[in-house]
Amino acid sequence: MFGYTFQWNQALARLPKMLDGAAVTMEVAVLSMLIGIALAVLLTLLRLSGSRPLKAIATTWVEIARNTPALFQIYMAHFGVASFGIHFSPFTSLLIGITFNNAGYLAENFRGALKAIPDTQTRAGRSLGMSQLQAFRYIILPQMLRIAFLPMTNQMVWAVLMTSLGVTVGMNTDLYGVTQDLNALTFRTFELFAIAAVIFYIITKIITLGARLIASRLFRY
Amino acid sequence: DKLDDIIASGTLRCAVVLDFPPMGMRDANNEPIGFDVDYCNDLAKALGVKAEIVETPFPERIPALMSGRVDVGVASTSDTLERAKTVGFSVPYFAFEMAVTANEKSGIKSFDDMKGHTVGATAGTFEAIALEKQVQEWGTGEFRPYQTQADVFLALSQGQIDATVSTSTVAMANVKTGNFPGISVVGKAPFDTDYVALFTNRDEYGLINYLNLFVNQQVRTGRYAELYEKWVGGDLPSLTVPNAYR
Amino acid sequence: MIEIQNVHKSFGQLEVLKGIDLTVQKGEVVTVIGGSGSGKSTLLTCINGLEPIDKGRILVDGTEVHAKSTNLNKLRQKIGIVFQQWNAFPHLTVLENVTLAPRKVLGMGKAEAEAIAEKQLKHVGLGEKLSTYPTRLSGGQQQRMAIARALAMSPDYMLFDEVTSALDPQLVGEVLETLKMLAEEGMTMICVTHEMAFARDVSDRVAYFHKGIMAEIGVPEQLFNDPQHPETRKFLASVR
Amino acid sequence: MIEIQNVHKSFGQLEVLKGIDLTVQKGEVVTVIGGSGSGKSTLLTCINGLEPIDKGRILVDGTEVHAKSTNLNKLRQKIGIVFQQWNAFPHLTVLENVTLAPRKVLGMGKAEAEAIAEKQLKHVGLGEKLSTYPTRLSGGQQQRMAIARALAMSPDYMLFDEVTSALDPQLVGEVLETLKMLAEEGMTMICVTHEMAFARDVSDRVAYFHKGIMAEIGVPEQLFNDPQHPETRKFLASVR
Amino acid sequence: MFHTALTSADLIFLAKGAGMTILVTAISVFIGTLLGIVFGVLRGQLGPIWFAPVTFVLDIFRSVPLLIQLVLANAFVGMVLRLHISGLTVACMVLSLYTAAYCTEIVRGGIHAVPATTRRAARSLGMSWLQDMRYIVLPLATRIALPSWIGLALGVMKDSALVYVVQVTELLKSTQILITRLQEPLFLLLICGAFYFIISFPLARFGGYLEKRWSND
Ligand SMILES: Nc1ncnc2c1ncn2[C@@H]1O[C@H](COP(=O)(O)OP(=O)(O)OP(=O)(O)O)[C@@H](O)[C@H]1O
Ligand SMILES: Nc1ncnc2c1ncn2[C@@H]1O[C@H](COP(=O)(O)OP(=O)(O)OP(=O)(O)O)[C@@H](O)[C@H]1O
Ligand SMILES: [Mg+2]
Ligand SMILES: [Mg+2]
Repeated sequence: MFGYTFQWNQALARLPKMLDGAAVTMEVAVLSMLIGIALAVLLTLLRLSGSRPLKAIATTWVEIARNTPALFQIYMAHFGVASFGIHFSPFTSLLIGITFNNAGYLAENFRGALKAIPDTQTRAGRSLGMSQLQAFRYIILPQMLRIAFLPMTNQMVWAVLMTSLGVTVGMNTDLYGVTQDLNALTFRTFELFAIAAVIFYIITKIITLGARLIASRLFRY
Repeated sequence: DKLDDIIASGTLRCAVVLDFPPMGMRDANNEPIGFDVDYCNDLAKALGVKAEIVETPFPERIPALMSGRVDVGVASTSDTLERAKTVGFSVPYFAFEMAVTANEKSGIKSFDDMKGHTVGATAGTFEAIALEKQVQEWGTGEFRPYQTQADVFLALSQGQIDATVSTSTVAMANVKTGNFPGISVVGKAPFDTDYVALFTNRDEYGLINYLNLFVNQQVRTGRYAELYEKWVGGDLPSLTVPNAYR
Repeated sequence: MIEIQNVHKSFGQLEVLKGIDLTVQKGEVVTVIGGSGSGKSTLLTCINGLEPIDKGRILVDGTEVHAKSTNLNKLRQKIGIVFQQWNAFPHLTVLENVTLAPRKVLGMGKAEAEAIAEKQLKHVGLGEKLSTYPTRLSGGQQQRMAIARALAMSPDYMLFDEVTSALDPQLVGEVLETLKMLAEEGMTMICVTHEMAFARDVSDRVAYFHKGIMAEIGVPEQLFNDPQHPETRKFLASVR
Repeated sequence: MIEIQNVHKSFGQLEVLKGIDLTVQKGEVVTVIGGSGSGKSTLLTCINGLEPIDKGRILVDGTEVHAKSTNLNKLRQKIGIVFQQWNAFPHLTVLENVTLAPRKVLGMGKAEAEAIAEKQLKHVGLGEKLSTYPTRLSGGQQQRMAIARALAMSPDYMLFDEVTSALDPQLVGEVLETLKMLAEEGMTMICVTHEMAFARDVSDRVAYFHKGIMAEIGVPEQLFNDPQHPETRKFLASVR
Repeated sequence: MFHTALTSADLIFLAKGAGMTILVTAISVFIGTLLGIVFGVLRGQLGPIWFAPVTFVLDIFRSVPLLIQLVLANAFVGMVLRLHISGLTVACMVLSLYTAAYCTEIVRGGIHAVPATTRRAARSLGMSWLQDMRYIVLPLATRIALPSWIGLALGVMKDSALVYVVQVTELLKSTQILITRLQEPLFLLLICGAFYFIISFPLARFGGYLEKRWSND
């Protein structure tokens, strides 16, 4: 039917290597999410703070993250900042790029979620003697994370997909990087990338299903 | 067969990589020039047809051939056995020596000095594959493949990597541009010579046969030496392997 | 003792409190009535320092609430407040709602906090609902939970701001019963309310607010049966 | 004339209409009363073909509504319907709400459609609100607009489905007045309602629905004063 | 402030790259939106079960890195189908479907948000399905969907930075080429980032403004 002979076994023989790559991909994605969430909470706090310069820093971060390509952010983290003599390994550059992106998008989600929480909640906490920070930590934050849970799941999926951009900064241990290396060896472009696509698809499905499971466990109210 | 088709159509379409000086590049007027370009023109002349240069980046070479966008690849393609499962190679028409280029700050003076350093090369090339293997053998240091030759030299001049292995021709050409301050070619890499071959579809025996004879004729008539002198210069690498048929 | 002395408070152009003077003795129950926007809620939020004031001062057991040196978080531990809108923390169970502040603010251990919480929840009639989430509770139950939550901090004073206004009529009774019980136990309370019968029954004194001024204050019999101020008369006529 | 003959209708397992027979003459006003879920709304949506039926047939001026060959869009032009929920088109002004169908469905010119629309809007007392957006209207005004919108198609029949149920009590009157006016002008109407006084005043006949069956039908005096069916008696007792 | 070797010819080169970015985005968003509307409406008509196969296929476009989609499409078209198709075409095809995958959800959500009772009212005035769609659903759904759609279009613009893998020289690739020649990575990257930002930021703000305005009334 096609003028091309598929050689799936050739490509499938490399599956173990690709799965190793998938593990690295997950490692980057999970790390970037964990750090990203922490930073996003921090950015949210900065944006809530009365201080103008702090607000400006947070807003700038969020807007740059949301309004420039992720590829640009990652490329910048490697080749851009190197102009200041700061060198990051490909892994670190990729992690920084994705984390920067995650934090920006998540901070925006958190802001939307905060709007949905009435400020009487903080008042109620404060009048029980809690400090501003305690009220945020114990009352606002958990509710915010719940409202933002679905967007967070989507961001996690994007984080996984974004790891594929690591090749532009010399990353070759993640799933995409491994696949590209194998392709250079064998020229079985279609088969190899098709397998990579399937692995990515499965990963994202596991994430969305897992998130649903976690949500049903975590949010019983 | 394809050979007939080419002669009948009156044009030979060659896949050439144009960001790989001096094998393929563009002059000030954006016209393709380089060793591979001349080689394609010679081939067309031998066939009695017109040459058409199709710019094809490294990863695009095989898809371009498969989709029939080109007839022959004259694209500095290493003739590995893996790849030969997919395309048909002629006998080698060129051979690269591998050279080490280092950032002067790194203090690397030879191939062996690279041990323990962060090194890089263009993803998917012969030298990248060999260098990555070497780094693994050394067991220390780090290997980074970048997407383009340009990124490799950018990373090298920024000091993100300390050294790279590339074909000596490319290394010379890049250092000569002056675009990358602080780097210099420091020696040869003891890798196998990288023989590169013309390629076409695997089952086009007639054409492959013709290509083999053409390469042979280029050497016999001295045209190979002439082109080498024009684009590269220096000692003419031998295209034959002692005690081997091909 | 809560001493409110010549308190003025504006929101932007709008002067909401125009010099309020009021002293509430230990064990006393004072109800505050008055038209919408007369500044009743604002006064309560000033007493526990949620809002700054512009002039005058408020002393709680001799500590000036709005002095710079006052540790407000500490002060608020002895002033419980319950608002009109139910402010249950929706992500916590009823028990967790009540133990949160004792644990995080007072640094109580889990077991101790839960013992206190259970006691207070039983007190307000929610002993069966410990592990329910507030969204499953009726409005009246949520308000009673909010009261238990405030009581769990063992406050010396309780402020109630129209705690029954947002409730369906059939739920009002259960909450008022709870307040009555507290009053009978001797808690010092300031209750803003629209429930005149409750005010008459429970209060030691009733204050009538009108446009930022405390127009009149007196024992219930006097204020309800023989109001002095013409605005008080108008108001009482309108709510009957 | 609307002829409903042995109409059956189920949603999945649930049989909602279990053989309804009813003929409404030109100029007649029939009100339908009955408990929640008895199938009143369903019957109306079957009459103008918004819902398919399982058995029986419905004829409007001799045209079978659920026949394959029937052009429903055409048929619906002569049957106006107004629902319980206000169904204003929020992106259009009051005038545009009313002119939309005449222009797009009947192909009327703008001027002509607006003339008709203004007439109908004045008729229902919204002559002043032509360029207002519906979100600015009260619920009662929105319902009257919906009536004008249906009337602008010059329907021969009007179906009303509890048009006052979602309204605040003080707005009910103005809408019922409008219906009364229509009835007096001789419009053929089927009104589903919970307003017994209205049903008694305006209807030629009143039908009582019970669990998908038309348990009883008769002139208002008879049905309200001397109900035959035990369920009717129960129902009337409950709503009084 | 900066001393740069950037020439006006280089600026034109960058502008061309930017033009390519905008071209690819415009084509893909246009086709993708049309497809998204068709799919979104179809999904509403057919119901989730009958539409499941399409949902599955569209979901793939949201679950696989765009880079892989591009490489695969290119390999498939070139090596398997052996069609002579330019990289630009492949890029637009992939990005269109990518857009369609997200747009379908947006359209579905928009239509879903139009109350069934409002549509019923339209139909009972004698409007046909098409008239209902045209005069009632379209304007109402647009209000709901437009802010997300703007976000999607901007997302596609940013993601179009990846089409370099199929040999389309768009803005970021042009920047990389210039970096090779001029060796001023930071400066050039800043120009490139500023370009994306200048297009994206105001539009994103506008989307946010619309969302706020329309959610109020
Ligand atoms: N945070 C605020 N910012 C601006 N104005 C406010 C604020 N809080 C209250 N106000 C205004 O202050 C005035 C008094 O409000 P307050 O809530 O104290 O009245 P109230 O007596 O409690 O009325 P109600 O019986 O309606 O609760 C009102 O006009 C109100 O609009
Ligand atoms: N689209 C539908 N799908 C499934 N069930 C429906 C649907 N519409 C109505 N029903 C069910 O059919 C039954 C009759 O509904 P209908 O709306 O006709 O009752 P009704 O007499 O109008 O009641 P009410 O006075 O509450 O409006 C109810 O049990 C309802 O749940
Ligand atoms: Mg108040
Ligand atoms: Mg009904």
